[in-house]
Amino acid sequence: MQKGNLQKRKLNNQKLIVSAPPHIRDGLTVRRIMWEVVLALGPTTLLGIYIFGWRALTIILTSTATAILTEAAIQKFCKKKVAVADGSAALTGLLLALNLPPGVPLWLAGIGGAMAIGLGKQVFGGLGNNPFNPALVGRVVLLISWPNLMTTWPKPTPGLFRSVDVVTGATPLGLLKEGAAVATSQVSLWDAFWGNIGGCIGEVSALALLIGAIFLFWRKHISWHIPIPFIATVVLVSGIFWLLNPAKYVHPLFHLLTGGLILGAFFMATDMVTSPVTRKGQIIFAVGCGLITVAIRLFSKSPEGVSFAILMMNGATPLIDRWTRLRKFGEVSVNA
Amino acid sequence: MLPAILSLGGLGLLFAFGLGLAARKFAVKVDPRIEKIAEILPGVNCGACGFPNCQAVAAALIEGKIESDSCVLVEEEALRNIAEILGQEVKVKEKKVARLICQGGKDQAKEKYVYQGVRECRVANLLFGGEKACAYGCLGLGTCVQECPFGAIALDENNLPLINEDKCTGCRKCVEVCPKEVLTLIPKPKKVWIACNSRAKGAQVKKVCQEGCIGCGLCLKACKPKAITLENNLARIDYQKCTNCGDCVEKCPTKAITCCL
Amino acid sequence: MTNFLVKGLWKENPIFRLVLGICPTLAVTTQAINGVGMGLATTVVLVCSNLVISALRKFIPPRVRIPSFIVIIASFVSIVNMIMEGFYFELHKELGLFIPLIVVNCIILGRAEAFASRNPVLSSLADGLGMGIGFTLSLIVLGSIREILGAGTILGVSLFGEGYLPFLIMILPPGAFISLGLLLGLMNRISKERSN
Amino acid sequence: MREIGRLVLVLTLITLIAALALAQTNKLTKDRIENARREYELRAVKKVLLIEEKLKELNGELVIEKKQLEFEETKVSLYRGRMNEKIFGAAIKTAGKGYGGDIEVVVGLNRKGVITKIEIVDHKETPGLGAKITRALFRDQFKGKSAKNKIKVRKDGGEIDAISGATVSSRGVCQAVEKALKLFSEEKEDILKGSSGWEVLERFVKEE
Amino acid sequence: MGEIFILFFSAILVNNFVLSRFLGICPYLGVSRRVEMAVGMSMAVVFVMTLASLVTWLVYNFILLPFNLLYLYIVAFILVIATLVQLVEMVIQKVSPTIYQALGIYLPLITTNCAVLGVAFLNIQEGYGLLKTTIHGLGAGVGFGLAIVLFAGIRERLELADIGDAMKGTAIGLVVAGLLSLAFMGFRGLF
Amino acid sequence: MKILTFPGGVHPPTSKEATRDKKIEPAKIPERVIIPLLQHTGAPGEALVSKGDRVTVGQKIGEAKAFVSAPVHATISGEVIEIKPLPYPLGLNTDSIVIQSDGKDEWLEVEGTKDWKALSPDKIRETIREAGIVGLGGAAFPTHVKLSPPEGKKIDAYILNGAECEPYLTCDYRLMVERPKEILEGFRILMAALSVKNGYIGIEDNKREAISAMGRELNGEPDIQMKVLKTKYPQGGEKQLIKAILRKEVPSGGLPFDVGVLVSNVGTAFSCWEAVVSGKPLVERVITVTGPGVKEPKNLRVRIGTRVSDLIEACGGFNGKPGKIIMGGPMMGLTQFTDEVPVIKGTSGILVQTDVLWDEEIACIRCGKCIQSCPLYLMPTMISLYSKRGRLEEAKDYGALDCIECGACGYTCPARIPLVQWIKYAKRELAKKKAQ
Repeated sequence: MQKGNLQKRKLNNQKLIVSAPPHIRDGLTVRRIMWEVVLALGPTTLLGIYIFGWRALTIILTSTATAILTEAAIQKFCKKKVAVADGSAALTGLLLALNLPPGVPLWLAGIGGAMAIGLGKQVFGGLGNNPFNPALVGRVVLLISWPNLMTTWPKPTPGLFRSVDVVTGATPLGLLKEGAAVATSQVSLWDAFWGNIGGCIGEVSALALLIGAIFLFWRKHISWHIPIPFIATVVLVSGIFWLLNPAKYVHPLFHLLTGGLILGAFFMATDMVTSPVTRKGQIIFAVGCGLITVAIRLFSKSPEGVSFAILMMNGATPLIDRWTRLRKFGEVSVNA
Repeated sequence: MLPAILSLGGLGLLFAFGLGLAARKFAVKVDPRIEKIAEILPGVNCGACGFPNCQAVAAALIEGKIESDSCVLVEEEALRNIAEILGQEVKVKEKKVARLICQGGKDQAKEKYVYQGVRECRVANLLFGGEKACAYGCLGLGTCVQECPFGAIALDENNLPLINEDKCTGCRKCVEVCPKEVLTLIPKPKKVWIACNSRAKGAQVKKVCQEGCIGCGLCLKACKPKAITLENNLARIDYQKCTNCGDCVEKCPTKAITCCL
Repeated sequence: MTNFLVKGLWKENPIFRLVLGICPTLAVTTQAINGVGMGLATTVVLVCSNLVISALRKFIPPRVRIPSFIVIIASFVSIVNMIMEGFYFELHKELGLFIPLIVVNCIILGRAEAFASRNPVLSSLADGLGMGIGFTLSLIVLGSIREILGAGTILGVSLFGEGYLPFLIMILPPGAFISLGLLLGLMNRISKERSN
Repeated sequence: MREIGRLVLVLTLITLIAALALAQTNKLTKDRIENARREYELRAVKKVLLIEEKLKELNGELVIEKKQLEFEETKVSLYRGRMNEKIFGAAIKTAGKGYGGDIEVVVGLNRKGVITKIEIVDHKETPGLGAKITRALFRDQFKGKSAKNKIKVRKDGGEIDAISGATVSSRGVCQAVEKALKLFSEEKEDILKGSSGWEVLERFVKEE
Repeated sequence: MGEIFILFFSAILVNNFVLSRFLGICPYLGVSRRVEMAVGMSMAVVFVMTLASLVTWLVYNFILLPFNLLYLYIVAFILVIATLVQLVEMVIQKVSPTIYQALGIYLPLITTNCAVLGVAFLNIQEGYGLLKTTIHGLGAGVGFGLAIVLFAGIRERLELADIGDAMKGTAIGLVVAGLLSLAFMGFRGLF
Repeated sequence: MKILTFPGGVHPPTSKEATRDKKIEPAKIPERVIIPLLQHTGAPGEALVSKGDRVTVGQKIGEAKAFVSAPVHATISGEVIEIKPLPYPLGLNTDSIVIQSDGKDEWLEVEGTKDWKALSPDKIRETIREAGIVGLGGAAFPTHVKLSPPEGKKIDAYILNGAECEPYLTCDYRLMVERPKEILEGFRILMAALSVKNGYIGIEDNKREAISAMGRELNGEPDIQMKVLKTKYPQGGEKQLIKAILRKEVPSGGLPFDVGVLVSNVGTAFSCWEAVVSGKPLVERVITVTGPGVKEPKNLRVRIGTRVSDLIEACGGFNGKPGKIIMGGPMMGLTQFTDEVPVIKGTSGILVQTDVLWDEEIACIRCGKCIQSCPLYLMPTMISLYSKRGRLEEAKDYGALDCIECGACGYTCPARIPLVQWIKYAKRELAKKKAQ
């Protein structure tokens, strides 16, 4: 190439690759993270299908399929690369389905999936750009549009091929609105832990969720900075109220094990895209989620607040990120 | 009726008085000409002139900090109007458009390596001057396309920027961002230009690109108005002299002179 | 003259192109009929104030331009407000706060500032009318979309029968923002495709 | 200074003209507006007092009267219908707490304190959900109920079927109705016999 | 006391002026490109809204009502607010140039902010007393501030996102406002 | 012993097995060397010879003109055949002197001083400068400049950097195992140049043999302390080393001497020993030639200016089809577009990769891994985003200029965003702006 090539080139004109460092990469990819989170949701998904029957399965499939199809369709329409294989759409669809009551009509699950991806994600330019958790956007849109369907809870009837029992039961948190005594008399905490209670497909068993969460901790896809302060805040604040007036307010464990707290804290609030990036920010975010959840659960007329709390804090994430920017190495003088 | 008139009138009076007071206390002299000129200016706030918005340009114009033709978007007539407001003589400016002075697309130019990384010319240029074997050629990653505020540039199939003459306003944005300086402003009526930027010697150019200027000098002889000179192994056209005849285009052995007559 | 009249419909449509007067747009478009009412009320104020301001434009010193405009506009709004309350009490109640708030609708002050104060009476009239109609039409479009999806009716007439479970969010605040946002995006796309 | 003088002058002039125009418009529309407002207020009252039916059989004079009083720390409007000096029913405007705020209800009662009809005048409930309290199907449940009945939703051990998914709104209506019944029993004397503080809102006269 | 507390927080969260009452959308969309701007604007709005609530209440109850001039309320209120804003601007400029630098530029924008006029009208419509009026004005202002600062934060982030050309700018802004409003729906029924 | 470290960082596979047990062997004297006049951080030198001149090994052929510069020496004996711009590892072209070997390997007569303790600090500095010694760790900062801190900066600690945290590279390790005595003496010379009393040696805990070899040689003498470091990348970064050993943070935008510390690489110390004790200028250094693309990976003592192709040949040639030739380690090394480039003073290794997969970049999902891995507590994702959007002031505000380009963020990013490339771009543009 240069005139001064006096010696025969040993490369035989083969072109080398030039790129910026680093030239080795960690094996972890976004796609891997997404599918592993899907995997972590496996236990609770399977349990949900076992408890609520084939209907739950069809809901999960509908929601996931529409989420993926919507993503592909929009990417095609915007002439972008269709990238549904990264698993993010599937994850959103699955998370949404786990947040639906097991008796909802399939069209509802479908609209939810489409809303979650369309409104929650693709409108902002797709993966990584959305300020709000897409699955929660989907869920809250459904909750506000069809509150009746979204708050009808069939009783759990374990057995894979049973149809959903038409008898509607109340969720423990719904009972809470009838008074602490009613709630605690009807629901045992053990049932809540194992999953023998009414609720959304994916939130009935604390145990199944925790198994998935442990997997995520082990794979380092989540750290304690969001789920633990979130749950701790809920337990602490509801505990204070319980101590003040046990007749009116229920035991904090009740808050912990029922409703979407565990699902929300480990799988929704930890969504990387919509939560703060710094550790300090994550703790602030989590505490905020906890406080809003308790406020809604204890004082509002609606039974559940986890979804709204996380959405609210998603909205505050850019500000938290801004105000918890890290101190650069050596930014403070060493003598200080 | 009376209380209505009294109270509202009173309010009006109070307001007017307050305002009058404010006006006297905090008189900010705004030159009325600023507004007039700003109205004539295109108002796209493109920033090509280096000012944040057209209002600022108007102010600068009045203060005489810049010439009236510094905004590239103003039409001739509007220019006259501005000059009138300023009480200056009309300066008719020559309209220029951006031209690409390289033909080393992926079919013509050789590469020296396989590039993996950010598809951005300025970034790629940091790695040994980019993928192209020719150190002077267009990198074809489309930074100018991204930066053009008027959507006048697109990459063609050959990975070279294609400039839409009608949309181009000659704002210089692309010229400034191009790390290889293969974009340059040429008077719009002039349709002939040397489409090569290589200052390397002829043999060297031949090695890396099929359509580069090898500095052979044939065009110099062909050019009747003697508008072409050779500098640093590269032909150069003096547009004061060029007559758009196109003789040089025919003579060039490597087709390094482009003509869009 | 027709040019002034027509530009408000698309090229300078106050809502979709200029994005002015969003507050009432979002607030009242739960039903198409509200859009009609609000749109007409605004049009009347817009036309009248454009007319008066244009007529007085040489008489008002620049320093008190804005306050004078505000007084003129506020007077017309008050008049419209009183007439509506007297003659269309139900609609007035439905539109509520937003009739008096026409005063601060950016469209009106904006047109007064940008057009009426610099143009002769007739053009200003046409401009006001065009803008007003453009505003009204946009309100009707948005109102229809929200009413059809959110309530299953149009102008109060049921469309899909009893079995339809309406997409409630559309007539709630979030739906207002989202549907206008998406509509704006659509308009941007259309106008871009047109220009190409 | 002269410039300021002119500013003041122009602005004052404009406000003066504006004031004149407004005063004039006000003069023209004042009565209509007042009428419209009263009409609006009375519409629900007329409905629950079943005025239309009464008018069919009217012979003589029918008067609707109004009185305002404080009850449980809130302002409450009382209305009553009087035909030929005999009180035939009362309407009570009260409010209950709903999901989005106060729900204003007008409760119509006959002389015995039995509900004839209720109307929802104002509410901020969720459209399509809590807003269903305005539907006749729900309101008609209250017909014929009196202080003897338990005006509560079934969940709370009462007799009213709540609108599904909108228990809070349904409760709000019950609360307002209960309040009205309580007020009626407390103020029964005044409503049926009293005369002080009652203001005549509308009068129908029909002579054979 | 409890009532005042509820009034205040409900004006911020439940009946948020921007997200649920649709008041003040123009400055909300306009002055939210940078968080600093949004903070400055919201401080100015809180101040003016509280003051405007107070003053319009006084005008209403001591001028318009006694003289039977209710039909003038629209003109009177807007004039009062406009004057007030001018005065505030002058006072601030005189008292503290630093505050003026931070807030001053937003003050002219407030004259035509329908949230300010809206809060004045609402106070009258709801028949609040003086204390409630002031608290309501304050709460409404804080609510506006909360909404605009959150919004500005998100917008700054979106500036770095790959949003399609058609949705860029106001369109996506409205969608974000919609989703924020969606989140705020969670507070419905809180008080 | 306590194992020290710094916050942040990553754990890439060390991949040192191929060469860690291979003794340093001298490479064949090449037929030709290409000696770029610019081999260090700072100003380029000026040629002292012209075409046709005969030179001997160790003869100064390029002179440093500026203060922050270092002379270069002939590394083989023979004839200067060309002086012209040629490709070099750091950029497209730079003025280089090409020497054709005469096969004799004649050395310039030099004299060293065994009794260096008698030398004045100034004399030591001068000797080091004349020998053309620069930091051999990679950045190639002229050592004599480092030894001349500005007035008023008191240096009270000197750290010998034996961390060698870059994967694949083993040249420092081998040197420590084979020549501990010389290294320590070289280090003491460096300390003497500034009369520093406290010396530290930092070595990562996976280099047992080096720790024991150096420890043996130290023999408990109090002036130098051995510090064992956690095996973590970039443990060998100057600032990270200081943080790990002394718990001090070099101020943002500052240099180690701002906290009274200096850091030098073990290779540098060895070269100083050579320069002062045997009077030998910097004409050769130890280089690890390794990677899956090389048949027999080796640690070679190489003449500066030897072309990469010669070294590959010395290692048995390419193993399969080469993909990337990297000068340095895989984390910070620079890829080359030709194997005709010479090794320079700062070249610590040549890594040849074969199958290079290029993962398509996708959007940042804000996982924060880059932030947690950044040893300078920066937010690489934000810097790169701002850089991408051309918002350089914000990139600077987020600490673009603090970045040491260690590549930890790029290594860990699951979205495969070329973070380092964007940050480098921002730094370059900011520097350009500042220069204007």
